Amino acid sequence: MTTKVSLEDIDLSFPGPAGSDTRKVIYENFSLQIEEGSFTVLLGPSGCGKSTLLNIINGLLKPTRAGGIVIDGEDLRRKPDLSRQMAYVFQGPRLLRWKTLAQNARFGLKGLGVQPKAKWDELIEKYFTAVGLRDAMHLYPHQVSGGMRQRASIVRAWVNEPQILLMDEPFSHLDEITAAEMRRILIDLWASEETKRTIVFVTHDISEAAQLATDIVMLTPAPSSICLRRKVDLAWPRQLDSDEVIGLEKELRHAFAERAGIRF
Amino acid sequence: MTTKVSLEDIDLSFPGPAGSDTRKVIYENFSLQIEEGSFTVLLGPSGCGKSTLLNIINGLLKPTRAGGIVIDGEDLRRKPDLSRQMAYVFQGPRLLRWKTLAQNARFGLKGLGVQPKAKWDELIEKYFTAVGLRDAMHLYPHQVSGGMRQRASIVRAWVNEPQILLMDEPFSHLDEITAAEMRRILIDLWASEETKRTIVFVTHDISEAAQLATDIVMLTPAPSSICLRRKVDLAWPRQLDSDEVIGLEKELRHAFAERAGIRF
Amino acid sequence: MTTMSRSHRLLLNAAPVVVGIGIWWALTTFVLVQPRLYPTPAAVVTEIVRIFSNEGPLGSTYVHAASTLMRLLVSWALAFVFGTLLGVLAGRKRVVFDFFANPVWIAMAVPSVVWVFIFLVLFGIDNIVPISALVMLLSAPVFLGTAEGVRATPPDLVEMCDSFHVGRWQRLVHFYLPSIAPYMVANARVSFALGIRIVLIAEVIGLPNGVGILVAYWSDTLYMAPIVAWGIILMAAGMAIDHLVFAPLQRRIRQESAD
Amino acid sequence: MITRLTAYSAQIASLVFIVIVWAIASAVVNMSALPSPFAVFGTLADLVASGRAFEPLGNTLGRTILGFVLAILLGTTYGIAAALSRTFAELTRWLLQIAIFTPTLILIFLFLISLGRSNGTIILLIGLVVMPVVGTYIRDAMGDFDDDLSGMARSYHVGLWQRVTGMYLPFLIPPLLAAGRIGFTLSWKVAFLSEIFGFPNGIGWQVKTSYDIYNIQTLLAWLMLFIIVLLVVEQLMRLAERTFVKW
Amino acid sequence: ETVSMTVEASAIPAFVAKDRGLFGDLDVEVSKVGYDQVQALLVAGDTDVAWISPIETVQFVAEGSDFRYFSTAGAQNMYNGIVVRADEAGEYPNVMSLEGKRLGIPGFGTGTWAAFRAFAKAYYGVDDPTTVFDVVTASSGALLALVERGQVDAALLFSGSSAAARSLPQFKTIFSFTEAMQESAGEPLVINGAVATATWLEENPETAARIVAGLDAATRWIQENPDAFAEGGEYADLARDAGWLAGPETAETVLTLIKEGKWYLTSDAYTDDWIGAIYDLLEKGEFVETLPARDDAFLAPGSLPAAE
Ligand SMILES: Nc1ncnc2c1ncn2[C@@H]1O[C@H](COP(=O)(O)OP(=O)(O)OP(=O)(O)O)[C@@H](O)[C@H]1O
Ligand SMILES: Nc1ncnc2c1ncn2[C@@H]1O[C@H](COP(=O)(O)OP(=O)(O)OP(=O)(O)O)[C@@H](O)[C@H]1O
Ligand SMILES: [Mg+2]
Ligand SMILES: [Mg+2]
Repeated sequence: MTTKVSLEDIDLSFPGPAGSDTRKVIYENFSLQIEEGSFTVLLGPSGCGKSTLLNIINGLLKPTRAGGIVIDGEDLRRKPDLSRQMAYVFQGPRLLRWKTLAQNARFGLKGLGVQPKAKWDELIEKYFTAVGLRDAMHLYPHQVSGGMRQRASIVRAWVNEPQILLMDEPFSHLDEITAAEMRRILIDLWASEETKRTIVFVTHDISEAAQLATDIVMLTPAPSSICLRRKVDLAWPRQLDSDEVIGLEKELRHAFAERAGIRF
Repeated sequence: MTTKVSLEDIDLSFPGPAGSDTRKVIYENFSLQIEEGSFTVLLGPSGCGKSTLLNIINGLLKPTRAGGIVIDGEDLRRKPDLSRQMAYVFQGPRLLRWKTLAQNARFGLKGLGVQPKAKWDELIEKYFTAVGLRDAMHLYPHQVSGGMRQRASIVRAWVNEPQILLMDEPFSHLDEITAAEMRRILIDLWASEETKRTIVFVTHDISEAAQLATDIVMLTPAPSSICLRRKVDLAWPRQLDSDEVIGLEKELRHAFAERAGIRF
Repeated sequence: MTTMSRSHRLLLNAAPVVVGIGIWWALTTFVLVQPRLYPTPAAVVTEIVRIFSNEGPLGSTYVHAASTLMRLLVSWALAFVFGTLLGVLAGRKRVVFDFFANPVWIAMAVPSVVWVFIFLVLFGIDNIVPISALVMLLSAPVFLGTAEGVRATPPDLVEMCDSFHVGRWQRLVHFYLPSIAPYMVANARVSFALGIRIVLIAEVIGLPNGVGILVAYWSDTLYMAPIVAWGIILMAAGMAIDHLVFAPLQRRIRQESAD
Repeated sequence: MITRLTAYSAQIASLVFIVIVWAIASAVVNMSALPSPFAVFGTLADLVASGRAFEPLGNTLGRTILGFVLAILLGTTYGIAAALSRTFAELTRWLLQIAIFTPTLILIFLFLISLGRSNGTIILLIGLVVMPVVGTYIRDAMGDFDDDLSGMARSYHVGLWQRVTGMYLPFLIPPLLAAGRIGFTLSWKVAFLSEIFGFPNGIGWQVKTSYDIYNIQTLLAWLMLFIIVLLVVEQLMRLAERTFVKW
Repeated sequence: ETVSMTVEASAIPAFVAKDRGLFGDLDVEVSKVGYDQVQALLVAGDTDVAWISPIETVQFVAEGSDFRYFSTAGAQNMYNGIVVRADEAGEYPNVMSLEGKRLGIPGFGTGTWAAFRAFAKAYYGVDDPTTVFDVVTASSGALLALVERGQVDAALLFSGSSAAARSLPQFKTIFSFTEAMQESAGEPLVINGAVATATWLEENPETAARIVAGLDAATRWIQENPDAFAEGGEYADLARDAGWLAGPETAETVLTLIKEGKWYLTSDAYTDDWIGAIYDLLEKGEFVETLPARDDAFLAPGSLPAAE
């Protein structure tokens, strides 16, 4: 198995509250390898640095001190174009309010520029239909519900059918049925024959993690380190009430409470 | 049991896509009674009108056509001050970016004006500590994670210890442990001896519904109607893996898929 | 964004200005040799020195400068208060905006000279003339900017305020003002600059004192050097105030509202 | 539709109010310094009916519009460039400040004398005077641009052209409309002032000659012509706002 | 080649000469600008012939310019002067009766004020008018309003506004430059006239002569056809720009003066006596510290070749 994304000795801290001189350390000497073709799920308590990690992989946040981000064996800082093969679903929808949902997706397509222009309309239609927004794709963001906005922002990433897909709590505002359907499409996309796609997926929902992951990475509260890392070797579609899935959930829940849990 | 909030024959529609003259009907002849002291959970597919319903109850959206919103037996339109006894946790955090988390909570306290001023500091401290944000309460929204912002917006509502608490997917960005803790505090607040509080709670998470509700209301896709309404007679704390809770979840999941389910 | 060293920044700031002065010098020394109309940089500097040593026609230069400054400050402050208050109202209620839209538009578009023409025949020679003309002109952009800012406040936050029954005053002070603070500082900045630019025009037409009278004097006798000198002094004063007062203010507000 | 109607009546109400105040004041004062609105509108009707109104109006309006377009183009380009490139912002910082703070009167004087009295001079002058106002407005509005969205654009490698046309310009439409309003009036004023201070045609010149001979009635008639044109422009701006700002 | 001639709106003979082809085959480009701009353009060398007052020409020459006033052809009589309210005119028989009163002037840098100072010194022995009158400045249009409203007792006016004041019933002119000079020296004083640089005149004497001839012809034509300048006439637009048609009374006054030949002069008035009268005034009025030689400011009458 080759490594697709590799973080090597990352340091990252944020300025503390205004006035104080202290910095809040999020990562110190942090390393993480993500394998090509894996579906890696990041778990961790709220505020531990999951979104921050995706931002680092995407090249949006630069680690404070040296330490490398290596994509396909090359340094991201030296070749920022490497991140063109990534599409990112942010924690908030981040839609342009002056564009319809479909135009927002188009905006991302034009930006990354990995899909041939001739296919854009077809792709947009396909994915909006898939997520159940066919009828709403020509509405403006303020005209649709929170969950619909979230789905539109997912479509913006999916239409690129990217090599690396970064997703930050993408289904958090969706009802179970919609979310289940979305997961099914996501797995299809990931497993599609042509290429080996890599997915890095942040969630706070342990059963979602158990349903999707081939790799699980669990983080501790900041300063963050990896407190659990395991492979999951189950086929799809996974049965929610199968023993393996329930067993995995239990294990994760336990680990989470023990090692990543936060004390109030 | 007395009725606390009563919607009577509500009509509501939104303008369709720009250019077209059609309107999207969300509610037509819709009625709903919410009992005093109940913990009513609203379930329904994404985009069906759950947030819209909370906005109507809070008086933020006016139904298109006549039809009343009655609080404590009095018409909300004639006495808008009735909504002072409500505090609303919105679907997004909606924090003022120029105020710290604590100042944001204070802003809500001042607004509703139901708590004596002398108690403000104490209340703010108490609830921020409860949700695990004691150390972060003097940070600005952009300095904290998505889940922390969400918790701060919950505190802004809770500090008012309101008669009616409206919550729209409040725990959607929280990890399981944090969410479980939040639910525990919420139940405490709801069950506190002094007053009978009424909670209207929107979620898309069926097991969360099963853990919290005394009353469940399930909506169909827009134009919305109630497709399931039942009481839940279980004590707290409910065991996640008790037969009753699992049975309830199964029932809800089934109803949801059957009656509220959406076809892609 | 990469941070630049202070000296590097100053270098970048000053370079084009230095080049500009060089071109000015070359033009007036070699091409347009007519010191009365096209003064050289040196001639202008001499005039600036004379102005600062309180030399000049029509009495004390300092008295003229002081009265101009006073007029500018008074009218700017009045305009800012009026413009902001009406602007907040208008940003919230479309009807208020519609009611004021045309008068504001007129107030702003009619040049200061014309206001002065009209006020002068109505009120006679009085300080109220340039001040009211300036207030007219300066409050209009403040009004529009504020209304714009208020309207740009995110509707979901307005809804939040409604939901929490946030009162009038609190809403103004803690919600509208901070959310339009960047607009307000920008307004203050813009209207002050505008004021500096047009205070002269308001004075040229008719007042017993003020820099405008001096400029009119020099323009009547066709000497450009003192006029350019006054232009540079006013410009420098404007830039200094902008630099020392408004810029730090704007930086602070931006920081506080940073995303 | 109903809201459109109330909007129009509110807009008209203020104008009616002003005219009424004016009529009463002129009746009270009763001197040539304040002619009654009826007399003024009578003169205006004469100007229009005899066709004498159009040449000065055309002169002033033509210069204003050309100068304004120049200023908007320069200002928007500057504003976006300054928001995007730190070096550019620093290079132009002092120049812009100088342009902002130089008294207009002095600029008019210098330009008319050194570049000659041509339409080109005035258009250039308008462009130069109005550009920094539009430019700072746009630059500052760009500073308010949502960081989350910028992050999104970077993540999707959205190119410069795309970012400008797809994100910044639409985001800038409301501030551009506001800047447009301010910029247009400013352009108009510069054209007008140049006419008053030495360019012998256009409405400014007419106003100045009427004033010199103490004919306030004609002065106000020209002014009314000018105001009516402005109100038409304002309505056009509103139309633009309704067409462009849908979100 | 073309001759450029820059004038202000009141120089109607120049426009008429151009329009009626009175300059013959000489190609004259006549452009109209504001009063102040005329001087600036001549100083800047942007025009060949400009329209400037003889008094200011002397001032420029004293300051080192090589300007020459070369003819009174088409020059306008200087009715500029002091105006009071008609109902108080009885109290002010002459300028000195305004002592201690409030006098509005158009600006301390203006030629009108400079001329008034010379007059005050030469005729009334007043060193500094500001010590005798309570002087305030305002633009000319405002001055009339101020007089009407009683905010000033009298106003010193120039060009268009003095013509307006002459004819408006609520005002009365109690002093005008040309009448005062006519009375004491027997010569009129004019607002303006043709001025060029000495160099240009030396190089183009023929051209200058033809310009003078054209302006003379135009002036005579104007005197014979005053109706062309009335409302509806051929040149009503020119008259309107010059402020003659501001009201029926103004038009009446100006057209009458034109008919009587008192509004515009021809080159016949340009004599040694006329120049002498001006020099006399400037000398007694201590107008500038050292007066330039006459020939440096005024082209000697008769020195232009006769135009064919
Ligand atoms: N301002 C608006 N203009 C037009 N349509 C709107 C507007 N606001 C909401 N809608 C429509 O109303 C419907 C209900 O929206 P609402 O936000 O209530 O959904 P919801 O049930 O809360 O969904 P979710 O679970 O995704 O948040 C949606 O289909 C949406 O498109
Ligand atoms: N711009 C910033 N300035 C200061 N601190 C920041 C900033 N951005 C993030 N942080 C801090 O970094 C930590 C990690 O933030 P991050 O958004 O990565 O959390 P997360 O794991 O995604 O949490 P959640 O599940 O709640 O979204 C938080 O404690 C937050 O306070
Ligand atoms: Mg996060
Ligand atoms: Mg919702």
